[in-house]
Amino acid sequence: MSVPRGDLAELRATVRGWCRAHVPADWRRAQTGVGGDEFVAFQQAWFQELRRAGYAVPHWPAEWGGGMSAAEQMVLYQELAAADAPRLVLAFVSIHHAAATLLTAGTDEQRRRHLPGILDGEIWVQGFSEPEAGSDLASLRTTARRDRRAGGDVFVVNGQKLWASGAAHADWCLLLARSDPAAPKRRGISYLLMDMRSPGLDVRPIRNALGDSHFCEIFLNDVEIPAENLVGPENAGWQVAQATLSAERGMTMLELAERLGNVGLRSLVDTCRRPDVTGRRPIDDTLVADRLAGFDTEIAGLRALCRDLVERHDAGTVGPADASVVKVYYSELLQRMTGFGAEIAGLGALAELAKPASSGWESGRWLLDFIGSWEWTIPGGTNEIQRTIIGERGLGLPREP
Amino acid sequence: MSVPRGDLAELRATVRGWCRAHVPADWRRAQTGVGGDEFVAFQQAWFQELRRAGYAVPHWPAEWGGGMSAAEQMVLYQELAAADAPRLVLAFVSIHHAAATLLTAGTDEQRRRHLPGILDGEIWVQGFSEPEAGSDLASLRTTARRDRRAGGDVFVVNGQKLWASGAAHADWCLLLARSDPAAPKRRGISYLLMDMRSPGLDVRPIRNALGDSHFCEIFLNDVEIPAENLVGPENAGWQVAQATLSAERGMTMLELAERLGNVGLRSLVDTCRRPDVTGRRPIDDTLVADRLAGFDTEIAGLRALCRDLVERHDAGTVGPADASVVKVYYSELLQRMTGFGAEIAGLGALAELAKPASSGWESGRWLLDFIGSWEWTIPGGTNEIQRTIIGERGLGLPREP
Amino acid sequence: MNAHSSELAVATPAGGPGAHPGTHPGAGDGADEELRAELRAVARDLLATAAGKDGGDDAQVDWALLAEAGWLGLEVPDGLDGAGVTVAETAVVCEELGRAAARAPYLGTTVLGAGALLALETTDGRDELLRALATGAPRLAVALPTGDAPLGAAGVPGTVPFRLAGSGAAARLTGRAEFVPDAAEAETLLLLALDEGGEPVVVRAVPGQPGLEVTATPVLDVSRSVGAVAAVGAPVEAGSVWRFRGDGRAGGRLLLARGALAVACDSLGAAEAMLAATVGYASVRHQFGRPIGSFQAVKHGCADMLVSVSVGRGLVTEATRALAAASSAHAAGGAGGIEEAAVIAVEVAVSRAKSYMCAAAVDVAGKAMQLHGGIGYTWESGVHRYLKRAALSRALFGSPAAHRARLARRLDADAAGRAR
Amino acid sequence: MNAHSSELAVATPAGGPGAHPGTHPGAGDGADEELRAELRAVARDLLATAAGKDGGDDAQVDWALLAEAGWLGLEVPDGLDGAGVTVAETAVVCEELGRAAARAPYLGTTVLGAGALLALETTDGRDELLRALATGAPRLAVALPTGDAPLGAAGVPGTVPFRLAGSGAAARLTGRAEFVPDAAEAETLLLLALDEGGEPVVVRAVPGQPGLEVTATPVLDVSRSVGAVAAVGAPVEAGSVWRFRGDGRAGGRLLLARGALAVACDSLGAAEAMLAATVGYASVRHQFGRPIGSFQAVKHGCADMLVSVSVGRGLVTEATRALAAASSAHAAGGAGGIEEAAVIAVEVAVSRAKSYMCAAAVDVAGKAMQLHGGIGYTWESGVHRYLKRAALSRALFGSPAAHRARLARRLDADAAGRAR
Repeated sequence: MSVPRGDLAELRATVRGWCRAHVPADWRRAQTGVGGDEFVAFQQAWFQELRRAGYAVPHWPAEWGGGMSAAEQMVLYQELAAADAPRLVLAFVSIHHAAATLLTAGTDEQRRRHLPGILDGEIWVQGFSEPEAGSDLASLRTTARRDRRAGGDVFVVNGQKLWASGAAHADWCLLLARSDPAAPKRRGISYLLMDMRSPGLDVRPIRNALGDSHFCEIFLNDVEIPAENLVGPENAGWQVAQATLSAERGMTMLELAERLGNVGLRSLVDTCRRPDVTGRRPIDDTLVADRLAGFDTEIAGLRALCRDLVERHDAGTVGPADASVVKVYYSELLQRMTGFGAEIAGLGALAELAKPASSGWESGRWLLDFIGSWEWTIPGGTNEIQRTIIGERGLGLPREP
Repeated sequence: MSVPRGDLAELRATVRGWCRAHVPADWRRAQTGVGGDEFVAFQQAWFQELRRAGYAVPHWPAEWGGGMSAAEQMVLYQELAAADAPRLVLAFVSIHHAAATLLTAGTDEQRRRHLPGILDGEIWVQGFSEPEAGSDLASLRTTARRDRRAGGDVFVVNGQKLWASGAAHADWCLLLARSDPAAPKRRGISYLLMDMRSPGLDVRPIRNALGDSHFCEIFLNDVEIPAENLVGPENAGWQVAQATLSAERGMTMLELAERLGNVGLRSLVDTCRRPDVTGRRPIDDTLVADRLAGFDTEIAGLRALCRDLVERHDAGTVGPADASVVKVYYSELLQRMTGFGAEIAGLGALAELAKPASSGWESGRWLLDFIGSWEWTIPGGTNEIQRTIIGERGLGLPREP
Repeated sequence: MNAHSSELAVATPAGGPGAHPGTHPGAGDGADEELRAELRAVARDLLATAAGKDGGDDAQVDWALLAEAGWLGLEVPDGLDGAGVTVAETAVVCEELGRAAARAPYLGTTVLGAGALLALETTDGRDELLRALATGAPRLAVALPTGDAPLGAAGVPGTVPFRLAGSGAAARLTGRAEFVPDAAEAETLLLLALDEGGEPVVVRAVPGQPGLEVTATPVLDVSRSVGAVAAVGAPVEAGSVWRFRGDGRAGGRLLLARGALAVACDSLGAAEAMLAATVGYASVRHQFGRPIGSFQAVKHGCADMLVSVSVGRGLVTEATRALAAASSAHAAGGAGGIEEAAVIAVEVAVSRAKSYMCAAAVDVAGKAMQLHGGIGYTWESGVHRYLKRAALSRALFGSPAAHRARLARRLDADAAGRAR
Repeated sequence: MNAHSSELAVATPAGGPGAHPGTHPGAGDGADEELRAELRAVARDLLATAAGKDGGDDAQVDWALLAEAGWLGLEVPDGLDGAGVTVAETAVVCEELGRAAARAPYLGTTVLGAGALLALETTDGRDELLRALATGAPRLAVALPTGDAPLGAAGVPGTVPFRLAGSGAAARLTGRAEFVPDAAEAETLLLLALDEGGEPVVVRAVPGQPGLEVTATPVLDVSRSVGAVAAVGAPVEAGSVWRFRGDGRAGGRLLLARGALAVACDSLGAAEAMLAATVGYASVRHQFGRPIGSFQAVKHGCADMLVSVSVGRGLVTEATRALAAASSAHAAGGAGGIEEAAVIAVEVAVSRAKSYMCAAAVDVAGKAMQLHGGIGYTWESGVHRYLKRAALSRALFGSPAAHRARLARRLDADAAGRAR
């Protein structure tokens, strides 16, 4: 953290002022229950708004439109959260995973081709998981057969991807596919950039527990991907994916923690300060007050964990299980908090049928938020897997035989 | 349950009257902080008191001094618990495991030799666990070499036993030892009755977390046990132990549940009704009231589970994991309840240095009780092992590969 | 199959309530248990078929089917064309509806509708309605307070949702009840009201009558139907104000206990379904080259689910017994009603069952979602239906915290009694 | 080794408090962090040796050793022969004492004793005592309210344990404090009292003086010493009534916060020790032919311990920073004292750290006992010492529930402020 504190205070004031001027008034109400097109339009507009301010991709190198230090990014995300700005949902994979992949392992040509596109609003999707390869991602079966004869050098891809969030709106896909079926499972995978307009592609939305369909299946039937779209060496895709998955350096977790600690806790406290039919405020019940104070405390702990994670990334001292600790803690805190909100809101929570699009995981529609919290405890390696990672890589406990 | 309900009501009244007349007044205070000898004397006297009433071994066959049906035993234990009678601690292994072993797998001669002795106050100890064989009991290493040459037919035993509760006061030991080192580990163990006055025996108390020393190590150095003291076939000791371990048919768990639901819950409620320094009663705090009601509910659930377990035993429909379900639930409920008591009692709980001997696991000295609760979550197969049993035998989930 | 199941379900048991005075109805009686086992088997079968039939999201069970199966008039006396059995049998149906996460207006019509009518003094109108009920016409809903309020220290009367002003032809009804089960589909409404003397009574009403408005309340749990019933000076038809047998307060309290117990049974069935689904999935789903159920994290999670379902089942069984005993006593007691101690015993047992089981079911469904992994989060897997259903059941007829608060007041009072 | 460690520990840091105005002391400053890392390493080393030396149950650390190491006067200013560092360094020692479950009168003498003296107006007596303290004579104890009472809505003054009547030579002291850390061994007592004007002051007293009684209170945690201090009209020596700098209430509140933070640090160290011991044991103990740490039940248990220790560490660090900042401000502010907002910030951070870490340490020690199996339940393993120590720390200076109640009042007030 080399930025002088005075400059940070100035940045904080600037961002705060910008938020006052630019965060759309009443966007939560306006975005509640909107359809997919309206959601995409709102997200794209907000992305360009942030981009104009220099706040869309602060973590990118300066030459590509970013250039904020970790300390500055922390201030930015704290202020966006404090102002309850809409979240960047649709661009998430584009500005984080796709960008990190391109910046870390891509060629100059690939970077020049795609990074400006992302800034202009190109949407990316992650094509990693498969029906039989969830937590055990390395067992993926989608094949990429290299074919140099067919009028060019291409990978011909066949298979099926699952849990591709936002695939219905995506322009490009980060694809992992098995290019050497004979190699050990982590040694035969290649990392490809796939144009979502390619022939042979079929995207089918999957309805989730909330009734939304942001997750999709992608069916791949002899889809041809030019060999120039290979990232990293052939058959080294697993290593590329590992290296870039954590490239957001803790900042997205920090943003989520700030969201939880701002609008999340505030809404929960507000829910508990609202008198019930008998005129009593739940917060005056020590049982409720105790839980609220517990959440306040846990959020403070989460924020400290996240700041620490960002600082360790920055200092190069990040441990192999640090991100897992944060993920387990955040996701289960989110689940406890939203679950408690649903309990306090009682029957009323059942009658809230839609939550605002572009909001965080704690929209204040507590039962919907509660159900949505499994979207944090399951994907990206279930919390059971994360605990194994913490035990083995974080604490050095012996692996299963 | 074939006993007509009218007779049960009569039994209940009889036991209740007997308790009023015979449960020593103020025994808790008198037994607090007593030494080993006084504890043994009190236990022996109470055992004979119960024996005279026909309440010491109600579960034994009538010919040996018992003869109560399961329904009658339930009534007996409910009333003993309601009257806060002292518990039979010292005789536990004698009247349950030893008797069950003798009755199920012993010879007539062995039964005639030992059952009357138990009624007269002979104390038994269980010699199963070893330093390297805790949860993985079948890996025990104590050897029993059969020797027919030495002036008789004997087993010569060498090794070390651990967690032998009450060994310092014991007359006899239920011993598991490896008689065939070449056989698979569950097929080479024999079950022996060992006289604790045998030469070559060394008993050393182990101080536990509470500072008590009821657990002992037993060192065995060429101890000779006559072959007539073998129970069941040679090398079938594991099977004998398995068959007799659950022979108490759920009744001891039922007794413990009744204790928890009577004196346990009452003391906890009393602790919470006592005004603190500011004059407030903890129970008037909804946070405390909610926990108390939760314990009341859980105890009701535990009692139902225990009655059900006894009835299933009686009906012959007991499932392979039913006892594990009860053990996990009881032990963790005990831990939660005593832990809560320790929290409510606050600093005062630290200053209670001794609890009454012969009391249950919920003496109202909450911090001592809390620490003692690990004596339920660890021994007899840790709760981790119990959950595996529940998953595999109770639910049919696949074993670890 | 329907004819067959109907036959089984309405077969009068060897020993109905009252046949063994002094015993716990529902407990340990061989004939009763056999009957319930048969009823359960038939119900499970029928609901699995019915709920699977239309493939829709709400698993609506055909209304005629419920009537044919004989489930609507289970507790209606023989003399009024019912099966004359106890709430223990009703509890079995509730549990099976929960297991199937089925949509059926059973809670409104039978659990609460028949339950309310059976607690009333005999009148021609009431008997006529009971007789009709067994054959499935009309559908009923009972407007009770469905939230935490009636569990408060103030007790029931202060929270009765409707008030009667005037009497006879001049009687007018005012009040409002929310989240009333099956209100929107009901053809006849039974409204819990206080008469001018402050005594709880039941008022019969019809949706659409002047001054009365019934509105469906869409909820996330699409397998349930709830609605709001509002009356603003609604004229009451002659002969539509019915009194409880004995003390109206006791009658009202037992009726609320029925509602709470019914959702506890529903949650028990739902939790068992989720446990079974999770065990099934964990046994076949492979990751890292082995079934996921062979990993301790999954296996022990399932073990915990079994433990809490077992505890919950014990509590639900006890509460069912207590309510069956009290209901028999209420029925047998005639105008004399029922003793306060019996009502308290029911409330204690029901509060335990409701608070434990309805909270546990949410936890179990949540754990089921977790252990199903990504599949569990899909709409198609149906796990979400159980989670939402369990969430509604948890809130309906008193939150766990409200029930525990009532239990704690009882613990304090009991201790005070001991100390005296 | 002692000379060496002493040298390291008392080395004045490049940037003491006040050197970087506006920064968080204890945060991110390289020189400070290096100092603390050295202090920690030395302390860990020294305590491991000291606690292991006598092999007794109470792991008593030699008093002279603490003085030689320079830990007693850490926060005493340079000018009074101390090291002039901040509470962040004291926190390191507290954490390491907890890690070793060591018995040492550090809480009474240094954390509270020096802490109290540093918050007072400068007088000769106070300065003399501070100067003596750094060399280890005399031992101090501070009689504060150690339970939940001062966290109540009424705030500190109502719960100050002693009252002064009269003034000057006629001053008499009355009151009682329980569970006062290190009271029985103290040679000088500092008693928190209200003077006749209702202002909190500190009264110096000596055990055995007329009207004053100090009694040791034996506790299950034999690694701690606590006692009761009672005064009944005890005459107060001339020059022994000392005033806080600025507002006495604020001074008293910060002193209580110091106590709470110190036990939170202790619990953090204890929890880390238990985690390390469990990981170590699980890696070598074999059952079923494999190290038990390879089973998910054990592995995931350890993972949960790490998560809560990590969260607790974050909260303890924040609280230490807040207290260090406030203490610097208090020291710098002279007679002006300290702003209410700063005191509140300290209380919020300390309540979070105390409630979370002290509860977590009991859980972690309990889990350690469980995962050690039978061995963990033996006296010899020492796990019980940590469990008992954690239990005392949890109750001392406010239970988790009392701290959370204070936090909740703050959340409510903040929300009311937002709404305005």
